Amino acid sequence: MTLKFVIEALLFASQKPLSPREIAGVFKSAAKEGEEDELRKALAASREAEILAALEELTADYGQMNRAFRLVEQVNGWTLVSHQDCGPWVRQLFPEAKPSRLSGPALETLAIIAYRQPIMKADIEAVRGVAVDGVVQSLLERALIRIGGRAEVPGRPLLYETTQVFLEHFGFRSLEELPNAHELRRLVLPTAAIAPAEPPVAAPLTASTEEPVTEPEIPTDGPE
Amino acid sequence: MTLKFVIEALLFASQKPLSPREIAGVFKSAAKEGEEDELRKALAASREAEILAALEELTADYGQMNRAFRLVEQVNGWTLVSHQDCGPWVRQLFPEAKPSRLSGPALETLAIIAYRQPIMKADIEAVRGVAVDGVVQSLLERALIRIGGRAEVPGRPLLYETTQVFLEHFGFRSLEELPNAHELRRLVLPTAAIAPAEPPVAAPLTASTEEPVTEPEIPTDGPE
Amino acid sequence: MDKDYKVRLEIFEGPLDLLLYLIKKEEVDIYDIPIEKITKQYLGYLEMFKVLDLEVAGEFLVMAANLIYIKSRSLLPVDLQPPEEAAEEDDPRWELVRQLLEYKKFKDAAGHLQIREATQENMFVRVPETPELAAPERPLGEVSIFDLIHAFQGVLQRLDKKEDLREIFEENFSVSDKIDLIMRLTAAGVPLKFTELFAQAASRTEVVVTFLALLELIRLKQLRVLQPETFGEIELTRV
Repeated sequence: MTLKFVIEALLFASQKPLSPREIAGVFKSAAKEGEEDELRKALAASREAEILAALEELTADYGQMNRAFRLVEQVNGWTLVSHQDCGPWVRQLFPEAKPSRLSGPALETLAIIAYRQPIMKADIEAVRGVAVDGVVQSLLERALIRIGGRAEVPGRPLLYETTQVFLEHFGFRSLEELPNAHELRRLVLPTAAIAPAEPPVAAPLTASTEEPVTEPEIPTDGPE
Repeated sequence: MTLKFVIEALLFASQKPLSPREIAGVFKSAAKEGEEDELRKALAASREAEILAALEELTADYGQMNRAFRLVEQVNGWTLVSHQDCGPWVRQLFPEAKPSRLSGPALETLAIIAYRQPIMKADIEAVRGVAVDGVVQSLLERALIRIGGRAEVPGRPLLYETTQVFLEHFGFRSLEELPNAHELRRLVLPTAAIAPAEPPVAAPLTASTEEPVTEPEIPTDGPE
Repeated sequence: MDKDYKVRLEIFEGPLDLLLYLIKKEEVDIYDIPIEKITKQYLGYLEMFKVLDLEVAGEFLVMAANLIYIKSRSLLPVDLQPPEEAAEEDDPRWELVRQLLEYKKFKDAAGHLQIREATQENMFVRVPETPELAAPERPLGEVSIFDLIHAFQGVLQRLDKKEDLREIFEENFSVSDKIDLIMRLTAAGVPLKFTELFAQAASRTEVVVTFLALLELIRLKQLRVLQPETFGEIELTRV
């Protein structure tokens, strides 16, 4: 029985992602339980780097075997997931999970926060052109975003940023994994008028659309 | 993508054992969701026998691959389990779950009930040669056995039978899987002195999944 | 051993268990038990339990009496033994042998159960977390904001090659102009390819403004964005 074999069993039975550190902890406590056992002693001596190497080997194994599951590293550890192509069927096992789909406006708002965090509500509204109170509230409730501080502008409005739940929800390990994170963060977007930055690139949205687009005005109050 | 591939993903993601019938149900509801999809339609046409064959193929696959997990059929469906050799380590993930092994007397009593159910206490005692009140009580408390009715003999004593928890505890799919079931069920048992010429007829409180064991028994004197 | 403490006898599960143990230890034939020898040993064990101050269940004493009875009967001359119908059952040991055999079978069955229990105890059923299926789910073929941004970024990158990263602020594009343009381009009901929309854009600024116009039209539900194939070309159509 090898390190890799035991790690596979652990990943298999675990109800949450496992980090190399947690796996090392498992080896240590199993060795404490059976001190005379050679294999337990040997595994307890595994370094985290070795465990990580075994995890990477397993990831490669599953890829090659063309099986309906994958080993992926998430923000809080490694976990086995079913293949994304099987989503339409796997989803049927969790009928209660269906209503938790994010709405279009929520997704848009989340995208803006993700790329421009920390960001105040007025700036989100400047980009989206509509009030976002309801959407921000629902994102907060889902713990996809959180309050990350206050902006150093008049009124000291709250700043929003994404959370670990956000990363897990989309399967990112870090914000660096956001598509084109680097480029998009530098993109000049419209900001609320109070921002002392460069003039916004986009001209006011005064087009012939039915819905009036509220242009952000001079010092808006941050969320209370 | 094949039937086997999708079934593997389902087993992988499911939080409970899956029967071929449930898998067929998943295929049907996925097809309802996306009616134009050819693959969904094709899978929805799978018969339960085909699904069962795929499950058996997967079981064989995992055995051959020498991996740290197995596919097993339990009383309520098919489920993935970690390899038994890895138990000492996997157990560390569940520190609150202490192994609850049955005592010798409990195992003996349970074996007698399992093979001869429904059975009254006096008949268990006739085989074991000792009183079993305490043991029967603790088996009832652990839900490994239950009261299945009353024997149609003077005093109408309670009859005991095993439960689904019993099957799960020992990993049996059904009572047919008990070792030497055929031979042991037909044993002529020493029975308690009160037993009439006829074997006790179960008056089930709940529907028994097993046929009552019927074989002629010669009334014999049990040890007093 | 502490005198005040009575140890419940757990070594043998009952008198039958002790008898089986003795038969095995003495390597005697269970069908032809040397009753005198086994009885002597059995009583010896009971004596030992007493010396050790172990609590002995009543059943052990009942069996002792039974053994002594069988022994006394087998010692009688044949013509003094009580008559029995079947010759086979003449042997006073028969009932005991039958009982031992039955008990042994269930004791063995209990042993099988114990092995199974130990195996089961080491196998852990996979109970995964509820998978995160909810988020990326969207109607077939429609794309998310991330896909859009991704596509947008592709346009910017292509532009960067031509344009040398200059930002031309004095250019006179407004989002409303671009909204008008997109509405005109999609008026015929023909899908407009995402790359085509940006093909004429001359500067980075124009691309940004065009993109913001696009977002606004999607938000106002004037446009539908479709991606017929995964990673394929994104198309825009009028709602």
